Amino acid sequence: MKSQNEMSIQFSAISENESFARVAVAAFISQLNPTMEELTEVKTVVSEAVTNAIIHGYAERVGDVYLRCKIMGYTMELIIEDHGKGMEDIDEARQPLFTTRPDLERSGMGFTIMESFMDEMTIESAPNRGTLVHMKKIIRAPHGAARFEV
Amino acid sequence: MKSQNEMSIQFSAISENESFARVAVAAFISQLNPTMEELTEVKTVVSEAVTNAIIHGYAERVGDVYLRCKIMGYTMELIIEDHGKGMEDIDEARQPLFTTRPDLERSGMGFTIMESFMDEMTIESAPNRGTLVHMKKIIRAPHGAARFEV
Amino acid sequence: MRVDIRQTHRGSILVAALEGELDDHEAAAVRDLLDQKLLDMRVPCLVLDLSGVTFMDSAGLGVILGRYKKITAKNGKMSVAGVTKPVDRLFEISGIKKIMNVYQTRDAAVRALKEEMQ
Amino acid sequence: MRVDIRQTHRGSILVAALEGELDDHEAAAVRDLLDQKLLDMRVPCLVLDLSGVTFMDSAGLGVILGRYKKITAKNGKMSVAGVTKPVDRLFEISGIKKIMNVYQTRDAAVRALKEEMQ
Ligand SMILES: Nc1ncnc2c1ncn2[C@@H]1O[C@H](COP(=O)(O)OP(=O)(O)O)[C@@H](O)[C@H]1O
Ligand SMILES: Nc1ncnc2c1ncn2[C@@H]1O[C@H](COP(=O)(O)OP(=O)(O)O)[C@@H](O)[C@H]1O
Repeated sequence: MKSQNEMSIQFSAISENESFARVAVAAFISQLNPTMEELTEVKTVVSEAVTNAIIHGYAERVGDVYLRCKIMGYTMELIIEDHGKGMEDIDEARQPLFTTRPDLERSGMGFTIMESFMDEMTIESAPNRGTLVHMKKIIRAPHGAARFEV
Repeated sequence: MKSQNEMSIQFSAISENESFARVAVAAFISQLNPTMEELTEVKTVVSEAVTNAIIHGYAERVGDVYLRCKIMGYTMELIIEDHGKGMEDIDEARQPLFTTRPDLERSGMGFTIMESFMDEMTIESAPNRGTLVHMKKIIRAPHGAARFEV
Repeated sequence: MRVDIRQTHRGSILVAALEGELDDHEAAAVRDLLDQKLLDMRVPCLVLDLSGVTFMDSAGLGVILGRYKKITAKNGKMSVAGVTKPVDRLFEISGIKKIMNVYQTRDAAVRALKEEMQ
Repeated sequence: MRVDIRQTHRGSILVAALEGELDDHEAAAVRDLLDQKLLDMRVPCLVLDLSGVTFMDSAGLGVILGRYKKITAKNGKMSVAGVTKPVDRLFEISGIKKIMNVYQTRDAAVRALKEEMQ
């Protein structure tokens, strides 16, 4: 059992920070020894949720994105939160292909991708209060070591 | 002139997070297009200050490290803070080769490296209150672009 | 993100190779560049080579689907080549393969388009 | 961090090649591994090959200086090889080159140590 570890990041809601957020989370969970595939899944999920906070949550205002990541054993927990415009209907938003921004060529696949790449996903949201996406994923440690890995 | 951008990270004071912290800062400042040398300098400096917070600041207690990074134009500002044991004599601590932990084979070169890799460094510290290292560096944007860089 | 653009088959096919990370931050610029090049073509015809894409999320799906809609609206053709494993997973989830031809290599995609155009 | 360890010159010289990031988190394990190997040698003799080190900070300087002190205290010899540009800058700042021999390659370091031992 790995020990517990925690981090939280707060950053300006600008698109330059989408890659920053996914690299930071990838670096943080690298202590769990994820496979390349798991790493890609987590980076994609971070990218989806952070992008949503920036383009939907803070579409008409400036603000910060809040990201928390916790490692407990081989489970990682990820929370991505904004204090932006929120949603009326969460169930509708979760539908594949549903998007309120076809003008931005959004594909409406964000939540569907988050759900299929993570083991658990819950969404909390209220109009003008913001949105919080809470996800969990078990990272399987690959077996077999090399030389003197110290 | 690049626009302003800001982030802050809080993380458990454990040595696993030393590499996380330097990768996160490197990813954040990559929007300034630093040279490889500048990137190495910044990663080294983050590593020094975060390691100090972990092994000196929180030598005998658990706690969190606080890191802030701000980009203003081509200047980056970096603040690394702990709420740990602090220092009595900052001037002494800044001396090359000075270390209170020769038992851990510390080289006493941390502050000297931070000072020579950054353009500015100030230290605030008080016994049992913690330590804050504040640094600044101008990142020069390399010239010349390639193909359709969009 | 880099976009390497070539025309082939006497200028009738545009081949665009994307290199780097295709996310929301990059999407608008890639979209604008491709649209500008496609505007010059009477019958737009595009092969998108994704073999150099090191990261892609749903914003990339948006760019691909967006071009597909614009091109087919003008009776043009579009296909995708060089799909890496991570991109393929997004394609599976989104069902993009049901509407668009996907080829292993850029050359195979260009060859197939040429045949269709004859 | 990986440590690739070999013995040469009839076991009288230990050659340790470090690969990866040498920071505080890795330092203790590297130190313990090297010390354990050096313990078996009557006159400890070490060549540290740093060409595979992708990142190093002052904790790495501590590991190097620590081994140097232990080895010279037992009348042994130690040198460093494969110093990349970033590591070289740390060496300059810390003045390590004034006390330790630094060689371009592992082979050059081994050759020099052999000659000294004759
Ligand atoms: N953080 C958020 N704040 C406000 N609305 C959001 C947020 N995230 C998602 N939404 C809403 O949910 C819809 C579906 O999201 P998603 O599945 O990620 O697709 P897309 O981002 O492509 O529209 C969005 O179009 C938007 O209306
Ligand atoms: N965050 C901190 N909290 C408490 N003491 C510190 C902190 N950072 C540095 N120090 C003190 O300053 C000394 C010199 O620091 P430094 O130059 O980084 O060398 P080293 O870490 O190798 O000892 C340390 O040995 C320690 O006593």
